[in-house]
Amino acid sequence: MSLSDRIKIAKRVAQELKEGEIVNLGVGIPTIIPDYLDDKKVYLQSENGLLGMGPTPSDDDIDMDLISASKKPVSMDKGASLFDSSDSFLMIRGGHIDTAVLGALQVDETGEVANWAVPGETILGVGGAMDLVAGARRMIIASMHLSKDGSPKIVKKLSFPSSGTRKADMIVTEHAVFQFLEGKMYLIETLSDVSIEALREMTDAEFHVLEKTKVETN
Amino acid sequence: MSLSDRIKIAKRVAQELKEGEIVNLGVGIPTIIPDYLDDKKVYLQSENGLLGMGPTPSDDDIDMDLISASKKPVSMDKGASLFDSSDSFLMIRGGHIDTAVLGALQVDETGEVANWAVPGETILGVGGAMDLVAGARRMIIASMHLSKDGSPKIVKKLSFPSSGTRKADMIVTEHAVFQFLEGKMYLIETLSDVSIEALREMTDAEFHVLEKTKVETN
Amino acid sequence: MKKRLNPANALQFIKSGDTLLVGGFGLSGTPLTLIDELVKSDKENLTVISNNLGEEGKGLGKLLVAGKLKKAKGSYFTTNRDAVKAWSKGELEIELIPQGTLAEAIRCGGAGIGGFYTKTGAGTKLAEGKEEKVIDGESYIFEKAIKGDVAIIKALKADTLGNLIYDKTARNFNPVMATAAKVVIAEVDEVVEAGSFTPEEVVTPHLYVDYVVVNQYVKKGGRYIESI
Amino acid sequence: MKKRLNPANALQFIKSGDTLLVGGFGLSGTPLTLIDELVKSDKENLTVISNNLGEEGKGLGKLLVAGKLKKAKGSYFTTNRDAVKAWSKGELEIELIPQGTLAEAIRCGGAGIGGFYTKTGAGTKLAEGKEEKVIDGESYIFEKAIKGDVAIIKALKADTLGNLIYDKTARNFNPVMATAAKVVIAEVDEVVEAGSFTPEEVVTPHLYVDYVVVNQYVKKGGRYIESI
Repeated sequence: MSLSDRIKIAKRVAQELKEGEIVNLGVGIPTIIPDYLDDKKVYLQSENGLLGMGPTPSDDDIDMDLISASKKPVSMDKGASLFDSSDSFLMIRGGHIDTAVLGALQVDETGEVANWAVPGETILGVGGAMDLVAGARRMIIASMHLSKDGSPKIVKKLSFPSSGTRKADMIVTEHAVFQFLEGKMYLIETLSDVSIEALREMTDAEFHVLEKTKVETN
Repeated sequence: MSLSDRIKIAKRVAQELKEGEIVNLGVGIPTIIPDYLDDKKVYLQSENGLLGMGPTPSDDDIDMDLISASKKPVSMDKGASLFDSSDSFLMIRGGHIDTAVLGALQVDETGEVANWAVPGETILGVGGAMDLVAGARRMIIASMHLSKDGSPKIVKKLSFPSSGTRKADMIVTEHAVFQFLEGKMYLIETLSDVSIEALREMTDAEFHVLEKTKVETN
Repeated sequence: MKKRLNPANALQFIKSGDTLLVGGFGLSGTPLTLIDELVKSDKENLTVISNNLGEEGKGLGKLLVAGKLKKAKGSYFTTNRDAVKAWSKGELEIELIPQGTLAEAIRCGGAGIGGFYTKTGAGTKLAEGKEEKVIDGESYIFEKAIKGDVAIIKALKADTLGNLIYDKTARNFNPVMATAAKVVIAEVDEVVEAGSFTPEEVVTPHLYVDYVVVNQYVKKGGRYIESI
Repeated sequence: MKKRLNPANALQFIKSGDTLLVGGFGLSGTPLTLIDELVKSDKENLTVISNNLGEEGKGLGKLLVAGKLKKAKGSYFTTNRDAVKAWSKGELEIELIPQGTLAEAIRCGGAGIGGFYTKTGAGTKLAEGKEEKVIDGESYIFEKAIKGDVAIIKALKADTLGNLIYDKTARNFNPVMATAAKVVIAEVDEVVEAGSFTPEEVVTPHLYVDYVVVNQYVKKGGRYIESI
């Protein structure tokens, strides 16, 4: 997956975040979103026990006891707060995070997400993924459109283990933005010169196109 | 109930407390126990959110935002800590209080305690009584031997509503100290010149007298 | 900056018939100013979830005598004789719940936990009608999580983001209540700049707090008294 | 004064076959010195409950390669390849539990709560075989409280009573683990006089802590390194 695609996705998700929101960013593409927020201030929650996570510190200020959930050194914003893991997941599961931006292995056409386990492979990690899926007020999936082997990630029905019955609200890929509403998937806009036909081909899931859908090139 | 009886009970309970113990004191007689600890240091937990409760402050230092569970002004010992109600009852219910000293309306011969409600009267308060009964590692009942109307408080079977299935470990009255062991009640010592026969008369519950029982006068 | 409101404006978030979580242990840590506004308002049929109902004519006791309450859910109402009287006359419903169960149920309400099994109260009158479960040989009773429409809480200070710190034992139920209502209004003695609290000092992180109101009482001789 | 032990002596409270709660998120907030002692010891067949198993050859990863572990229960083991290998060879049992469920179950273990209903994981593979309950129209799954025989945790400082404060995000699972084991041993960088912490600063009140051990590592460049 190319850096420019990752940046494109991160920038588009950044647009969705509102000033002052409480946001939890998953691993992968979501972690670079803060670079594209411009002047918009959002408050980053890190599930290992920090609200108000700031940027990577300079080498001299690195403290491996001030880290993100990806175990990378971070800093603290003004007004940040520290808490333990049970209080952190009280926030997450209790619906106090405005938006979680997560990666996904698969998303089905109702918005159900699979983001923790690959069938047939060793499953030895779940982390906070399921808690975020269950609890965040809004869930945005930031993901490449196709998996590494070229197969569709956005599918009719999950073949990978589900992360929970709670559905995603939106998915942003390098090609398109889809919204989920009452179990249906809608194309909101395209982000590349892909045609709707080509998009349908690389998207196993069935999606609806609205009149107001912004198609970049067709 | 006379002050000297109350003091006698408080002094005897104070002997039971060990250096360094974590103690929660209920309303009534238990509240005067700290006056009779001499040099023994125990740490008082107050269920409204304080560990390390100290003595009543001077009038100038009264702060009604630093109070006991009986809503009386208190002070803080060196090394005290403050916490919210959920953390306070985590301590209590979770078995982290070494000894709770509570008053009682009735105690039955197995050690089951009734200390929150009188049948036929309006029952509009329970407070933290049931949590302390359920959770403290050791429960000592500090109570007058008879109720105000002269009827026995230590009964065969509770006629008042129970505070929980967890049994008391000991009861101290102005006349005697009883211990509960495997559902049975044992007289440990007498604290007045009452004879064992007289004690049996004012104690509805059946109790066992051991050879080593210390009888003050007989 | 967290929306700062004057006390009267804060009432727009409360409707008649709402369930309110109200912080405090007795009068300590009680949002006295917000309660005064409620007394003056036209809100009625309120259900209040709070450890006590203040004292006679003070704190939530005022709201009771003003006839605003339909129901009180808490752990200890005996010391407010007005509450006992109102209940006897059938003017006030009361639901009694052990203090620790109350705190835990509110915490669960804020934590995405539907309910829990507690040892407290198992085998007592307060367990009647409640599901019982034996876990590892011990008896527990099921308690459902508690949530409110609006929480009105009292803190010592807020920063401009809405982070809160509390005054000694005035903390009590306030931090858990801040997590468990759709709208959370914090009454504070003072608002300070963001960054005034260290990250370790913050007790209630700002994400829980929707609005901040400044207390109209002043503290003298260790008590809050009405400012004139 | 809370009993202060040298690290080797602390091991007398741990038996082969015990279930240990071990603080830390990755390596941060991990009791490295106590783990080193365990590696040197004759304890075996240990069950470790911890978010991760450290890193390869570091923290709990050391204990794994030393062959001391029978089972690991936590939320994320994928990044330690030794754990994946040991599991594949059938040398290590693994029980996976979502991170928030792990934290909450340990808190319940310390709180006299037998179990709870969480929304996390409902309808997933991790809910298989677990009791489901619909509460107010939402699906929840039952999770039992978790307790340990011994908790080994890491704090920044202890006072002589045993009160603990933590370093930034090194706090993580340590405060809940301090509540949920029969014996709690805290490894700290420094022991200070009682009264050095304000009552507001204390994160883990001393009643949870049985023994205090001083960390043998030194912090340089933001990392703990072995002191020579």
